[in-house]
Amino acid sequence: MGDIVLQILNGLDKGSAYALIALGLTLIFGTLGVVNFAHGALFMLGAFCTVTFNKLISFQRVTLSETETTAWGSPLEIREPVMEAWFGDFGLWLIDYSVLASIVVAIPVMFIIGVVMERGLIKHFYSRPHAEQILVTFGLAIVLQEVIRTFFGANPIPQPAPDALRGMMDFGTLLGFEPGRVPYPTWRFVYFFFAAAIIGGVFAFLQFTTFGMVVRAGMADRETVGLLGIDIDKRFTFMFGLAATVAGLAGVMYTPILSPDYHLGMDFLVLSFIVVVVGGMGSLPGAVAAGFLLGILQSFASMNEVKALLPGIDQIIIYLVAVIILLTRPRGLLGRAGVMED
Amino acid sequence: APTFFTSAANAFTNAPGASAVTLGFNVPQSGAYADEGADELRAYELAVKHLNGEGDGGMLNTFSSKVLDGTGILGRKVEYVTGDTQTKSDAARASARSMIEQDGAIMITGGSSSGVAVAVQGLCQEAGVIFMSGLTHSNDTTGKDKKANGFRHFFNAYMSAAALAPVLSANYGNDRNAYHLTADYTWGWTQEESIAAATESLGWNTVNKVRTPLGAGDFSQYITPILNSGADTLILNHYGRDMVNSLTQAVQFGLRDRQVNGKDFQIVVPLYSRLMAQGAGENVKGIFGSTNWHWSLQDEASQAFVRSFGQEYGFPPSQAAHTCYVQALLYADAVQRAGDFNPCAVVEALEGFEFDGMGNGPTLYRADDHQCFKDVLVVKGKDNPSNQFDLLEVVDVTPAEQVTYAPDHPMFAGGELGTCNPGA
Amino acid sequence: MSEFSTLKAPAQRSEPAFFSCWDMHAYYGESYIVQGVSMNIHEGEILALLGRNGAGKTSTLRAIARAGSPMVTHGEIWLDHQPLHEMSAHEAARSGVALVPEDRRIIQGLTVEENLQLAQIAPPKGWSIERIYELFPRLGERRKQEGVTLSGGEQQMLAIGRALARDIKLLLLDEPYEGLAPVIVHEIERTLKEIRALGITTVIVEQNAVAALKLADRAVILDTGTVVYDDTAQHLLDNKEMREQYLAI
Amino acid sequence: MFGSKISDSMLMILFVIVVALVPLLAAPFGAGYPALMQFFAIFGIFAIGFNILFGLTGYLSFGHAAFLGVGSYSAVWMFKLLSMNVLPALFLSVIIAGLFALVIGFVSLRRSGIYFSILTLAFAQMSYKLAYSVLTPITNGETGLQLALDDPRILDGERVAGQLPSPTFFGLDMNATTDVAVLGMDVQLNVGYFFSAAFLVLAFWIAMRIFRSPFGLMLKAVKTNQNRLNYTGVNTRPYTLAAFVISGMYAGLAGGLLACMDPLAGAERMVWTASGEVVLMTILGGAGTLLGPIIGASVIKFAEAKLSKFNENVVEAWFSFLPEGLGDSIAFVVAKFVGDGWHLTLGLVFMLVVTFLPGGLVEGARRIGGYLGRRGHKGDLDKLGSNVQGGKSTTAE
Amino acid sequence: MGILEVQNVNKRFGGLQALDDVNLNVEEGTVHAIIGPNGAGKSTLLNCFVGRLTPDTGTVMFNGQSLIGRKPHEINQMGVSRVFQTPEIFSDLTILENVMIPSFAKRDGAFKLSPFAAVKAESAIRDHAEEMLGQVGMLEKRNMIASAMSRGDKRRLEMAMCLAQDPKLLLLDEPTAGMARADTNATIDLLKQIADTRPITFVVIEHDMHVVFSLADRISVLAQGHVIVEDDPQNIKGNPKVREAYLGDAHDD
Ligand SMILES: Nc1ncnc2c1ncn2[C@@H]1O[C@H](COP(=O)(O)OP(=O)(O)OP(=O)(O)O)[C@@H](O)[C@H]1O
Ligand SMILES: Nc1ncnc2c1ncn2[C@@H]1O[C@H](COP(=O)(O)OP(=O)(O)OP(=O)(O)O)[C@@H](O)[C@H]1O
Ligand SMILES: CC(C)C[C@H](N)C(=O)O
Ligand SMILES: [Mg+2]
Ligand SMILES: [Mg+2]
Repeated sequence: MGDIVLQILNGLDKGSAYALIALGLTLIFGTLGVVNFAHGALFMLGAFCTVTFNKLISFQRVTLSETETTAWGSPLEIREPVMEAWFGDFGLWLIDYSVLASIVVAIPVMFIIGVVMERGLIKHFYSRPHAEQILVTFGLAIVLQEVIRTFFGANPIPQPAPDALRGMMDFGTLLGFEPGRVPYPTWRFVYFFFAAAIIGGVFAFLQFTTFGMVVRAGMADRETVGLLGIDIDKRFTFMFGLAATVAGLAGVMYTPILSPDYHLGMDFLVLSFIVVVVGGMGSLPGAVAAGFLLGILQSFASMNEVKALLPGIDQIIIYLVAVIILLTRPRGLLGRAGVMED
Repeated sequence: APTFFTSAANAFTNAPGASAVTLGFNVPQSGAYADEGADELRAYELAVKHLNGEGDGGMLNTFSSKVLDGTGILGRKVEYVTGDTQTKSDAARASARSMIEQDGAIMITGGSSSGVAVAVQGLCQEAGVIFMSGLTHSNDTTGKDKKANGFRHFFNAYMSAAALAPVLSANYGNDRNAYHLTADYTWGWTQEESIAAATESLGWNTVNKVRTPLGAGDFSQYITPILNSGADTLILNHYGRDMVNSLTQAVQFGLRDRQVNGKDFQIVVPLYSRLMAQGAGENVKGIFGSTNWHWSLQDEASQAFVRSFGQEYGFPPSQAAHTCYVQALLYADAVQRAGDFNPCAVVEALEGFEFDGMGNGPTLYRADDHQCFKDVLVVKGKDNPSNQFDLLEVVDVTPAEQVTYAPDHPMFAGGELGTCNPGA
Repeated sequence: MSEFSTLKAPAQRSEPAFFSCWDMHAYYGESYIVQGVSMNIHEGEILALLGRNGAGKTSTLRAIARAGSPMVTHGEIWLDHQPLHEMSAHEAARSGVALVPEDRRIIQGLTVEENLQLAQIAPPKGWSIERIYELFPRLGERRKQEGVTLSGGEQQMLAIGRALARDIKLLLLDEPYEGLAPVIVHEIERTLKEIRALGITTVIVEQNAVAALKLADRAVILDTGTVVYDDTAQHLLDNKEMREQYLAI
Repeated sequence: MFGSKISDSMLMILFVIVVALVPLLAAPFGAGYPALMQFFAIFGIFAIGFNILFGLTGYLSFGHAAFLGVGSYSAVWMFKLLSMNVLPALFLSVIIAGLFALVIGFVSLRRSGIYFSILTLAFAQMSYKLAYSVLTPITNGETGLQLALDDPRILDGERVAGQLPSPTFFGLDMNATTDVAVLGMDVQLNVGYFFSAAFLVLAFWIAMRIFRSPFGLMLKAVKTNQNRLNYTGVNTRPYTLAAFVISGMYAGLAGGLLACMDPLAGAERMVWTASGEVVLMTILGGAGTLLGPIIGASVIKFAEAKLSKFNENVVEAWFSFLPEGLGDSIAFVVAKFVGDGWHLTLGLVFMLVVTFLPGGLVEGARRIGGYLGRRGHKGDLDKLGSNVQGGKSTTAE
Repeated sequence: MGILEVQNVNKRFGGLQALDDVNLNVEEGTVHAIIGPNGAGKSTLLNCFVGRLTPDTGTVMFNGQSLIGRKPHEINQMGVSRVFQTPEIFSDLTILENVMIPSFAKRDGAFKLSPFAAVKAESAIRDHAEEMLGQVGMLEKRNMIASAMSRGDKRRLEMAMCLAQDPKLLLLDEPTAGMARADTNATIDLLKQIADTRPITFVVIEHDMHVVFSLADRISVLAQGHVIVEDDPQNIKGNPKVREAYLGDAHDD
């Protein structure tokens, strides 16, 4: 029983990651009609915002030792963290909370990256076939990831969560389990609530502002919206920036869970497309629902009891569910007719 | 026998000209092991320098065989070509073929996965060139998939298990319940099998062996079932990114803070590398594993190598770099000793070759399966690293005889070595 | 006035006009469609733009409204001293151009009321939504219904209402009667008369030439992208030869 | 080539000549070695087949690599069990891939657009994941299925002890290569290449016939308006399924040939990026055109093979003629784009080609041809099947 | 007994009764017009004939066979063709190819795998297609890509496509909407000529009364999903119910 609760928690937290990534992807697809294969790369860039921030604030002053040498004979480097020296406790605190603090940096950076990407490249592809959009954004994704590799290498770079959020929460005691039966990492709760907040915020923004209405209209018919005097391009650019920010923040917050490396984006790419399509192309609630559904199913499929019955099911569950849902619900969970069916 | 060059008058594939000989360095340049690949390439370039008489000579000076004198191989200058394995069997083979067919490489070396090693080894066997594998840890490479033209300097899963078991017993006792998380492919399986066998013979109980998909990213769904499984030890049969992630997450789930059956919960990572330790950060502290070589070793050979590598590149070499460097030297030495580039002559020179001065103590390239037998290091994540490279601490150097097994050991059964193929 | 003096004036143009377009050329990709159209409209005038299928009427209207295609490669378009040819679609719309396109282009996913609200987001705002409902009570009744599920006639009303929701100087109507039942046609005709009474300068493209000419002050006939007739509407109604040649009526 | 009107038979003859001359033409570019030339031919076949589905019907399959993989596995099993002769192996590859395509196509074609793409992707990923792990007894997992000394090979006679046999075509060894010196170049004439090239020519010929047939016309109609086709009395499902199966069989053939040239079948062959690669090849060359996919396939395989091999040493040698500091800094920059940076170049090339040459390389060639010819006989290149849109000057035949 | 018999057909969309107990009987060889206000359900009714929609209840019989539950292509193969309200053509193909496809469909049936036949060699099909294009006056545009045409031309093309199939029953949803008057007249003449020379039955939906009264042998008036009158053209013109619901008071011409 405790195991099931754990697996549900697990699925929720996995699902919130999927949902968050799929949300940004749907935002771009839903508003701009662009199939963005570089979305995973944006997630990865977000994670590297944190890495960079962390590297900057943990900058060390290097002095060469006069007495000691390294194993290969050069003088030993003595490193002294600058933050701590300059800012004392605040410096330490900042380093400890670097993942959370890097959000402040990631928001503008990701937004600008999104805007530049849209203005520089994506806008030329609005009316081009989806296959070409896929190709060009895929090319971009490769370029971005290679650039990151040039600077940061291929090896994962650990980004620990703040000390205070690193431990476990004994969630089970809240439900009346004996202590220690159902513990769950605090950071994953943080991630879950963070994702929920972002998802809620984006929904509210699109649903309750005229901006959202305009963007929905622009997605249905760009030209007509333009003929009504609305500069839809600007709003689309903003939307792209927003989507990039959402993807980036998803990446930032994920770094303590998964040590980021340059390849991170590609690993999430296929998965996030599947989530979006299962949810129904262009549907935000669909993306979120599918994210949670697939997250939870994946958790359950990984249970030893399930795997004993169906060997290898955990490897293919996502794909299998995608196939079943698409065959029973033609446009995914909540998709509209006519979207992306040609 | 198949012939790659029917028209060639030579007795073997890609016989070198009078002035130069070309080696093929097939390393992962993209994908998860790109950093390992880059380090391998650095080592190869260093080896080429030393063979050609440039630089400080590195381990040429400590190597027990003294036939290499810095004039290349058999008087030919050593040149090389490189290629990207992408850590995919297919791509690695295509890349190796291009080096053999287009560039006339007479020996292929490198790689950073057992799948690639086995695949390329097979290709080299068919093409009639020598293959000196890089990183490959699966029992199969010199077990059921062994090939006469292929040689492995790296250790293997069985040897890791044999080296680790005494240390585990000494530190964690003989009454443990182990839970395995295993990368779901051949290497993972052989390591799981080896470790399980070794720990069970200590008296440990294996609670469960769970296979995880390669590249799963988030392993939490595999970790939660451990919490209440009654296991008190987790064996992570993962490597590379998977290991970094699963270890990080296992720690995140509080496994190391748990008490089970009145014991502290422990995690073991049987196969370690410094690059991985770097990726896992804090989480490796105090965790046992094994490794082929480590730069902090104090023997003369290791120090010579670290010195010449460090001076060249500014940081110490990884075990990948070490193995690849050694492989290049061993090949050159074998040719030199045989006085012939013919692969069959090289095979003969390497089979049963005993040497020292390469960092792992006296070593034997066993004739039966072309596996190297040498000391294995048991290491532990260092608690107080003095710098960013100082992550592992050697706790035990397991002597070679303790990790040696019979050539017909069941974990290595199944394949045939075959006969050497010179390609013509 | 002074802006126009710098232009090389086509023959038939003698006085400065409220709206004028000048030797306009436009392409769809490589197909050359609008081949040098010039016309002038005075403030408050209704101009009927006529011609056979494929003559380029829709293309001309879209060129004036600065829609994405066709691409105007040459020519000038002026509305009340503003150079439309230098503007993008949304700027042109803000300068007072409104196009009621031939397939109405009601926005999917938006209700009737949202379709109207959408038109009022960008300045300048025109009629209030309530006033539009007064003009078209049917729209008021269906304000919460999704726009695209309206019947053809209602959609046409919505499209016109959407134009009126903005403060416009030039109304471009592309086949407003098409596909509508005669009763509705009459209704729309009545609306257009009311619009005329408001003094909004209008271009109307219509296959039902008689109906259009009855409404219009002036008429321009297009043939393969060039103007072949430009005179008063009455004159065309009287000119049997022209009518037969270009309009088959 | 692009200036004059080319008839189908002329195109065919030209094609055969070019294909036959590849060993000579590729040699100066360092591409004239068997492995790469075989890739040109084999991936050409793969891309042609993919284009029959994607180029004609517009259905974008993201799982075609699965058929390639299945073809390879079938062929290697044939080598292991039956004989090293390539014919039975290829036969089985094509048949099994066709059956596999029939099943996957039957299910996936119930949806269209991105939903179809994702269905095919899901099937292919399932195949890949299973091949990598659970199905290891059949596929040998990560390592890939290889020949072994103790394989039964019931039809083959005795063999050299301790050596693996290699695939043959009635005694002609696929590996056999003859070196000929032409103009000081080392030209490698390889049996495997010519064998694959023969299949490429056949594949091209069949594709051309399909493009020109009423069946092909129906497929194009499916692409532009499936709805209309239904109300015109045509049942589109059999058409799309036929196209899917045909292109799956092409992929199977390609996979089989890969195994014939190099008897190993790896699971990585089926991963989604491999499916993506054939999409890239097709679009890069020019989707919906006859020659485009082959050109795209060759360009990508060439780049993949060559770029990764330019290590820093090679690059430094290129610029060694320049003054020290300058040469080094240029070499430093260039080195970022080759060797382990070759993916970067690949990504940039995709972006540039797609952005500036939407119709792919064939379209680019057409534009250059049109520019040089200036007469703008657009109809000529339509022979190659390029889709000219909206031009009034377009002529049909 | 008519070639097309519709009995008690009902169709609901959510809360909307789009078709309310519709009965219709179309005599073979006649031109039957359906008129009615926008949103009356005319197109919906046509959709029920071609398999795009399935009526909730009721029967639709064509030549004594039920059309309910059949797929669109099957219905077409039985001899029913349709021109859509918004033109449905193969916009990426040439005009000629657009018309050849229906001819192939007519000759080869719903599916034929002929990967090695050459379109080029099909001179009979091409000649037939060109003849159809000639009839609608589009022959000289035959090598243009269909998407580059104006809307009026698209409509004429679609008509040629349907005619190329030589259907028994041709359903026309506003065939002349958006057509210039000259072309409307030409279309009327064309349809008349076809009606006279071929044993074809027409069902026409049209708002242009000129077209309706020039062509129709019989007229049904649909309003709010219900057939309010079915009669001869002369009687329809004078019918006060029709004038009120549809034609409007000011109707002339
Ligand atoms: N798929 C649908 N879903 C919901 N409502 C629909 C659907 N199709 C048609 N309707 C509604 O059914 C009614 C009848 O539509 P129909 O298209 O048959 O009218 P019509 O008589 O052809 O009108 P028009 O002359 O304007 O073309 C309309 O109110 C329309 O909004
Ligand atoms: N998107 C397009 N691409 C290429 N050519 C086009 C496009 N749209 C229209 N055309 C061509 O431009 C010409 C003029 O078209 P336009 O739609 O302006 O004519 P129109 O006078 O409005 O005709 P209609 O009365 O049929 O609506 C036609 O020959 C048409 O083929
Ligand atoms: C790189 C190696 C040491 C480990 C790797 N996973 C293998 O297959 O062998
Ligand atoms: Mg028009
Ligand atoms: Mg209708």
